[in-house]
Amino acid sequence: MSTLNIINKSPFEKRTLDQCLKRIGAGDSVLLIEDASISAVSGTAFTEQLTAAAAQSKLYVLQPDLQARGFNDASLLDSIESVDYEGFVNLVVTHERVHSWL
Amino acid sequence: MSTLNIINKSPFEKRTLDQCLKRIGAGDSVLLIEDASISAVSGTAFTEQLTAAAAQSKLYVLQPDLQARGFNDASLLDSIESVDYEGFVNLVVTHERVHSWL
Amino acid sequence: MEEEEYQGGEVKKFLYVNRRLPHGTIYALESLETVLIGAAFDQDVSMLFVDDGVYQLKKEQAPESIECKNFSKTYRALEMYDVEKLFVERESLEERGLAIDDLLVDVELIASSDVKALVDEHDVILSF
Amino acid sequence: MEEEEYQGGEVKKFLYVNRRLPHGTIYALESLETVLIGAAFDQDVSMLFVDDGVYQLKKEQAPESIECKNFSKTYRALEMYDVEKLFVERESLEERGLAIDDLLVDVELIASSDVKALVDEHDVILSF
Amino acid sequence: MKLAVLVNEGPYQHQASDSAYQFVTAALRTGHEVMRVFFYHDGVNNGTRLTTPPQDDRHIQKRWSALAQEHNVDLVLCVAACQRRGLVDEGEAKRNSKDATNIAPGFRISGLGQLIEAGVEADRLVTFGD
Amino acid sequence: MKLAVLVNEGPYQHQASDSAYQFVTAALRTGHEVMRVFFYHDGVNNGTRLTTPPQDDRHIQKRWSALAQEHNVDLVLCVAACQRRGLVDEGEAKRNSKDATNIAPGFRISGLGQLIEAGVEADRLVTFGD
Repeated sequence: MSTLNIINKSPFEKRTLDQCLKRIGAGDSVLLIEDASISAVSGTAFTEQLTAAAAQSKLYVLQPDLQARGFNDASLLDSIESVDYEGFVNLVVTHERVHSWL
Repeated sequence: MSTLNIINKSPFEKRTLDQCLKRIGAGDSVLLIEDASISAVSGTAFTEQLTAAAAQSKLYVLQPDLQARGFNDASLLDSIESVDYEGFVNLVVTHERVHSWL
Repeated sequence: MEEEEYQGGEVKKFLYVNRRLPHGTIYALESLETVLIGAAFDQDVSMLFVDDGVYQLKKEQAPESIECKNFSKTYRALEMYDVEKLFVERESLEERGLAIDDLLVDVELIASSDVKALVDEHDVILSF
Repeated sequence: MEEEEYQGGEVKKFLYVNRRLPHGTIYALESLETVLIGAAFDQDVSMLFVDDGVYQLKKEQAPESIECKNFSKTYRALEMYDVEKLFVERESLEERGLAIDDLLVDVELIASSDVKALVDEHDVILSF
Repeated sequence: MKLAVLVNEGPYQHQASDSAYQFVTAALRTGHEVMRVFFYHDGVNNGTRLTTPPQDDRHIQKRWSALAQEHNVDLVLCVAACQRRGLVDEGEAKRNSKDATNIAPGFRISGLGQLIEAGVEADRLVTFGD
Repeated sequence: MKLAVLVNEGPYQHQASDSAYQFVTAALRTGHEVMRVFFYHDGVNNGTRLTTPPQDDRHIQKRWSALAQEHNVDLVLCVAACQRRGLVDEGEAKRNSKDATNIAPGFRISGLGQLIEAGVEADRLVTFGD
């Protein structure tokens, strides 16, 4: 796999999600952590954009961050895979490089 | 005058400008400081939105912040008034309350 | 805290505007600490939850998963401190796919177009 | 700084991604300090300016107006440190009403659609 | 008019402390009273005397300390925020068994009540943050 | 695999330091090496021993110090960032004439070169920030 892109801010607050998605491509993955985790919940204003993005890149969400904010795996978009911290480490290891979009 | 609203983040980075503008009205003013100062420059993707907002509220920009970032009063939208720190103090004093949109 | 007393007698109307998610930053938690002190000082305290601030009131928060404090139950205790005016913006909930049943406490729903009137009623606006 | 030496011999390709305005936060300044050290360590260093990062290269910055350091001239000195690969995204300039003539230094313009290929060429991505 | 200021971010990382300082000096210049600057959240980090910024840069802490001395501006660090971030005066060192202090001259550590009081007593409260 | 981590924000204010800590412990649990955690920008504030967080909350600094001791993780604070924010060890106190130190056990202050070295020597560098 190519690049693991990490996003940590809510798309309602910052434009990071847009800015990342438009600059990545085949083989790239996106991991949603911290405040960005809520964008993985279905039924928000960003559901359509994330569903479209999932057709191109693999999307992951950090489950402990989601749980902290009151959501569980049942609330997730089908196209997003939930990982724990060990899964996070595994994503880092299996991609060639990590790009944190700060 | 009613409320002095202060915005300090770039509209390209955060959605604060949108979030503020849709919730204020007659008698309210907006002061653009720090990284928000660049939204007062004409010819950006936010020019139209700010021009429309200026029809409803009085818009100000903190000149020293604009100058720090390489712009001068000649780059400003016509509908935005430039103030220095003493002008900032005067805006605080002449409005009933201050709302910093953090 | 014994030093936390105010004898001034004057009462102002404070509006706490909460616009951020809990846990990603400390603002929600430290804002709540301010609200409690403000109430203890017998000030007139209202809270407004807009934008990502509505997530602060989401049920079933479990920040034990990230070894952080679960302060969400404090919102339930606000009533005991006479902080009874919690306003939530309807549009902020809707954009996030949330409904009033998802929230921990009873709140008053207001429209985006009512926010200005609420702000105008207050003397001091604190937004963290 | 005498401790700043690296004898490892290995060379990696570092890409510094600059996405924020200067002066509002320290990231632009402290990122530049890292770039200079990276170059001193004989690493292969490129810089990419996208989104608000393009403002870092704006001519005529005068942060003396806010009593801050004018570090923008350091971008001009990068060449002396063999940091010669400065990439700027065309779309980021356009959205902000900026043109290449507004920039302090010579840069290579790239399209938004070329960013991925640039990232893919590098081993380490640092974005502050 | 009587003004109060709230600073929510530490020195150098964000412009908040710079903006607050420029605002306060402009207010004093134009004849207003600044009854208090309250430092909350990371803002308490403005009150450490242990910084050594580059010589060609502004010294944010010293600038605040000078303001306290010359214009009698009350600089208050929130005690709860100080405990989370490691800002310590003599009293806090004793209370929490710390072996050092780092508070700078002109600053004092007190409760959040000082912020509420500032909100009540000042005609306007202006917040600077991230 | 050999990993390195960069932390750009201080404790409590942002989740960055928490996320980094959870990531590092998960990496160690799954058999990876964490050769260094580099603290830059406000991240250096993680390295003060003067914090007293509420008793029912996590103690971020102590958690890092324990990790250094138990797993030999190298915790490095950037010297230039420390000088701007007031993080001081014995050497810095002497060099800059400071009357106190505040660095916590297990942390050391060094140059930005340590970050570049981590980028070169680690197989992956992961950044946590604001």
